[in-house]
Amino acid sequence: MIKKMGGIVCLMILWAAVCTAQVWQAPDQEQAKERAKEVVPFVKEYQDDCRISRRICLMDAGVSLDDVKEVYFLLDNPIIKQREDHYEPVRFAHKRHAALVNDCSKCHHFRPKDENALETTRCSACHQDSFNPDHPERIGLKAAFHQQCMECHQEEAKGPVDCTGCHLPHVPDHKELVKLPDKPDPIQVTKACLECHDTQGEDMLKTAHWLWRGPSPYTTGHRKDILHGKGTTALNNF
Amino acid sequence: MPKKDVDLKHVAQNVGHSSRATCGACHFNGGGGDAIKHADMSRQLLTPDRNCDIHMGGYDFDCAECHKTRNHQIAGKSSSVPVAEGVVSCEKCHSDTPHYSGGLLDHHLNDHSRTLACNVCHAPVFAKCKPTKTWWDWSKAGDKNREVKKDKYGQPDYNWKKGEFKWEESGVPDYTWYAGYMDRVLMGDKVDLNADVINLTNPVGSIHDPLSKITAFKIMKGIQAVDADHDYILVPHLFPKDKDDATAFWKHRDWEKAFQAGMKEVGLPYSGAYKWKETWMYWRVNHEVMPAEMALSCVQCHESLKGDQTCNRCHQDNRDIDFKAIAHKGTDFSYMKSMGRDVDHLIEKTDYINFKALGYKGDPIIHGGRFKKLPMGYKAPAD
Amino acid sequence: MQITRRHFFRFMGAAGASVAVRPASAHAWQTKAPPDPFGCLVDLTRCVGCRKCEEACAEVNGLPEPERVNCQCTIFEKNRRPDETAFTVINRYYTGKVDAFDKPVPTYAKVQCMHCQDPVCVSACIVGALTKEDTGAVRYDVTKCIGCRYCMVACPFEIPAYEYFDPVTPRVMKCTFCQERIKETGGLPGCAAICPTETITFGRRETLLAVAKKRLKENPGIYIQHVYGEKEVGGTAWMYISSVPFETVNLPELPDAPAPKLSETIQHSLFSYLWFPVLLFGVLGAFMARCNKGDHKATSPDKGGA
Amino acid sequence: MAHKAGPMNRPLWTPGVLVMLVFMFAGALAIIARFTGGIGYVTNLTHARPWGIWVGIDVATGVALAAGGFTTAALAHIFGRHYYEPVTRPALLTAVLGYTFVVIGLLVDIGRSWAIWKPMFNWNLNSVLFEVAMCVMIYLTVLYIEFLPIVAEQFKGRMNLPGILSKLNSLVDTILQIADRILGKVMWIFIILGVVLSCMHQSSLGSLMLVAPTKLHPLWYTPILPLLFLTSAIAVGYPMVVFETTLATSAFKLDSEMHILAPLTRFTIYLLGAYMVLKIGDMLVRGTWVYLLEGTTQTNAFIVEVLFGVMLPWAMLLFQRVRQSAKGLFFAAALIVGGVVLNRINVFIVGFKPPLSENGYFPAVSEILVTLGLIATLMFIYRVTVTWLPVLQASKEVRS
Repeated sequence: MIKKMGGIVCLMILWAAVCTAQVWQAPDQEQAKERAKEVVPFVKEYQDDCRISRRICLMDAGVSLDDVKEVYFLLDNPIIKQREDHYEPVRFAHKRHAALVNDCSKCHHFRPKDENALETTRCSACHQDSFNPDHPERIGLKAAFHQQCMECHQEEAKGPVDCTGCHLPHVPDHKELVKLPDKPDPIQVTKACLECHDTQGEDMLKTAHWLWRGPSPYTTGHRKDILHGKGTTALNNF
Repeated sequence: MPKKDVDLKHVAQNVGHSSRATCGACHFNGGGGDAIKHADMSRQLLTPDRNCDIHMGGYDFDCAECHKTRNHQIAGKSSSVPVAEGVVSCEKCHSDTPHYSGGLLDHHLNDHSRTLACNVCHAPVFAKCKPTKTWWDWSKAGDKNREVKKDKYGQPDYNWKKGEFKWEESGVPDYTWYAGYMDRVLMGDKVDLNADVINLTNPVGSIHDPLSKITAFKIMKGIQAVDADHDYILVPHLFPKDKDDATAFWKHRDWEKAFQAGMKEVGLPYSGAYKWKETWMYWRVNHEVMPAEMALSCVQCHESLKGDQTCNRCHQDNRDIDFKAIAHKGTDFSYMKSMGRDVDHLIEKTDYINFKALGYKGDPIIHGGRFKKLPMGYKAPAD
Repeated sequence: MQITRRHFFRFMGAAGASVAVRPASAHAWQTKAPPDPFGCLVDLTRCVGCRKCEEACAEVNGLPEPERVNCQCTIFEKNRRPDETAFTVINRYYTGKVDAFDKPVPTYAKVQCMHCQDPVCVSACIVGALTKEDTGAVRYDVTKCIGCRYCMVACPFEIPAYEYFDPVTPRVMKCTFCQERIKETGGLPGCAAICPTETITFGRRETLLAVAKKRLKENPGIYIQHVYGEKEVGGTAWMYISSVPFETVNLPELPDAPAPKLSETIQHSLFSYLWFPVLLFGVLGAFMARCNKGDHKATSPDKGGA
Repeated sequence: MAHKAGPMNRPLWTPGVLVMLVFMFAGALAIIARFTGGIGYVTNLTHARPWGIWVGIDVATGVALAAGGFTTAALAHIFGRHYYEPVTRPALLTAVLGYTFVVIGLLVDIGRSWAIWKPMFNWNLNSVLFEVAMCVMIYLTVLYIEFLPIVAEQFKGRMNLPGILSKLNSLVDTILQIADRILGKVMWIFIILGVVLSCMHQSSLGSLMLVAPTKLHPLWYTPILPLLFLTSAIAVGYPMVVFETTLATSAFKLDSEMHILAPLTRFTIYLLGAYMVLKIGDMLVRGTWVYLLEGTTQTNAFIVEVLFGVMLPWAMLLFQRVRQSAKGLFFAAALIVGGVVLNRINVFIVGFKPPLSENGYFPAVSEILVTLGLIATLMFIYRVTVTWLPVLQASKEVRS
């Protein structure tokens, strides 16, 4: 009886744990996710004015940081995902970029021709599907992001220019990829992993997490040493 | 080797990116349990409250998003151990001028960024989500009969295996100058037996060094054994290796044997005489960054701004600006208290940072900063 | 080679044309390019060398994953060519350009089958295993191939590769233009779909040509004023624009005449309706009759053959 | 007609033949390796250099050197110079064997040997290679038909198959009889057809390389390349007859056939001269002589080819003294044969320089062994054939 009770209690705790795990949400992230789903109407015609004119226009209009309402974006537009979806969304700190660049026209380079439209509009209003035969010179949203971000990061020598600097690749489903017998021993599993990830295996063997020691560049008197760490010389009082 | 009942096939078929859970499986449990070692990391971070940690709780960051890896080497330098494979800094993302609210304070705050580590203001208390150990007296260990008491957080004050503890929640960090480097006592290093306290890790920095910043630390204090003749820290053998282990402290409760075996294991001679000494370790407070609106306010450090005269000592602005409100804007400890945190003692506190201890003559608003003496027209009070 | 070959290319073209007009029985050579093919425009100024196209290509075509696909560290040190395991590769070239800090600026160039408008491989293939499709793709049909490798000899871009280590059923391996994918509406080649910077623009060749010319016109200081592949060997479905001379990124200088023109002209001039062999047969027969007159057993069996 | 061809009936297993066997064995091993490990396993071929000596020598050179067959046939049978008939049979045998080995060489070289029949059903009329293949296929058939009377002559009425096959003796014999009779009536068709087909594919072999203007060195790449191939093939026909007849007669210690060979080479002066004029004229007209002194392997190979393979032997043949001397004639003929061999190698291998993926090519040992093995087999079969079939001019007594 007691056993049974114990079992039920355990189950309840487990259930509760699962529930709370599902209930927990990061509020800012959820909000950004919702916003990322929006697809805005396509702007067919844009005003092709010089960037300098654009900038002066924005400055004259008094657009400032206070007008930046959207602090944070998750670049996860369905337009991009409908073709290929290999990467996890990019976090984009909009307001921080606005503050650092201090020139909205750097990104908001054109404006819609419609006079009633906002001075600045979303990237995805003009840049949507790539290779649109009706607008052959208009680059798609994915390319627009990459060209804009990477070009500027390179120019300013700031911010990541490599793929994983901004987003992680989706991990492919390993259900089919992993070929293992039932109840494999650890050696078999390691072998299976190394079949594809051999360089990663080599890399792993050189890391501090594997060796429990490594370089100690921030320890006075030992800055060139490579042997310190928990596995060798580190001391503690707990 | 993994536990027998782990279905490795299932594991292999479900590999993916690391998460807070995977990293936390080890790092949240440092020191032998949840939240014990690190001041700012606990299992609370698996599903953190937004106010507890804005990055993880607000934006759902995973560890590896800041601790970028290259060839499986994970960036980040630990305060406790020497090894580092790259550095993570707030500035990398937030830049050297991270304040851009557009408000009147931005300029002053960005100025502060040159002297203060971000977490001084943005994580003003450590262990805000869960109490952490701050005192650990090994010399008391071994008494299986001692009655274990619970403190106000419900944490035990004693464990016969480990000794006597103290716990702290929402603790005020210690502040010291730090330039990114640590002095460390490593295995076999001589220590001063006559000193009151031996610092196993000690931040390097100076008020005169422009690259040093005031940085928040939790100090892990404790008492541990030192070889009385060789003057180095002793390493005891604690975990019994197997059933026949004849020396492990957690089996035989004999320090003498435990030291002999432990030092043999690490290959250093043991004189046979040991001494209990107080040792400190500095642990930098890096995580549990609070939302911007909960940062310390000006007045919490600068007592000079507490009265009616605040910014208008210098700024004769005739616009309708409430300087006082600006100076007081910041963490509301009473709000934190209402959320169940033990921050009673911090409400109304205005000497959050002990300027004198840091080498200032006093509040820099009155006495001038470390490199700039503001001609405020006030005569500094005699020391 | 000190002497430019362009001069000789022109000569060839003229010679080919003159051969073409001479025999009355032969038709003038005509292009067999499809009317409105697809194409791709590669803008080398946009390529960042991420090699995603290589990865996507391998995935779409079931090829082995490219070497070190997430690490561009050493792969660019050797100049690679497409081979039987990779239909496209990216190479890095330092063409002497430097940035504001005097650091050499790399140019990345993608290599793949150019899908010529009048592909010489298609003309050369003995069994017609290679065909120019309406989509613009040059398609390879392994069921016809005999493995003679004449297509490889012929290709001016040195693209077709061969499974040299397959003893019995080797295939010619080259970019497929993702023919199966682009046939469908909205379908894209794997590389174009994944390219993060739209270095590769996919579309109708005519449209792309207009786009390319517009880009050249609008950015005269950036681009070399030439669309590579517009006219080379009679035009290619894949075209390039660049800020560095095309020779420096291993895109060869080629004559404008379609590569199959000369050999096909000669072939068809001499062999259409087999007029020439038949004529030759007749002439020789006449000779034989005349020369062996009176020698009534000219070809008596005991002479054996020729 | 005083001459009569007959079997040699000499001992087969001479030391020379044993050497051939060694090469045949080594070649066989290399071919086995090719069909187990793939072409890449035994050759140095690359994606940029898809054709090596198997095409350059086994096929292109093989076809060129077999030209003796159609040139002598044209001379003796079409143009009625029956005086030269004694050399037609060895030339025919060389052609039969040469083309047979061209096909065998192709079977080794093409990746999907089992699919070699496919061109018969998948026609690409634009393809030069298709035309060559069709011509070679038909011509090989024609050659076998032309050769059949020789077989018939030897075995007609004398069929003596061993063991159980002896029951077929009469049947085979009847077939041979009928074939011989019918063939006698229509042989003229095949003789002319042979010449026409030869002209077609000898020239088309040159057209093969016209598809690669950027890869073949300008010294060789010319729109008249097919014409050059045809004229050189015609020019090398008689020297090849001289070459092999001299070899055969000296090997079998037969009478030298100088009385036929010497006048035969008078034609060569015109034929080779025509080729020389075309070749040098082409160089001058296109202005490619500017490359001559570049000093690269390719230009040097061209100079050697023209100087020693064309101009020198042509000049030698102008002298009657050379034409009358067995040694001089053989030397000049060998130079011409060598010149044409070098020309084919130059066009297909040396002069072929893919500009993008520049990598040198030198055949692998196993690749060479296959070629040598095939040549040795060819010579061995020639030897076997002339031993038992009436190909060569029989001994003195018969002739007198």
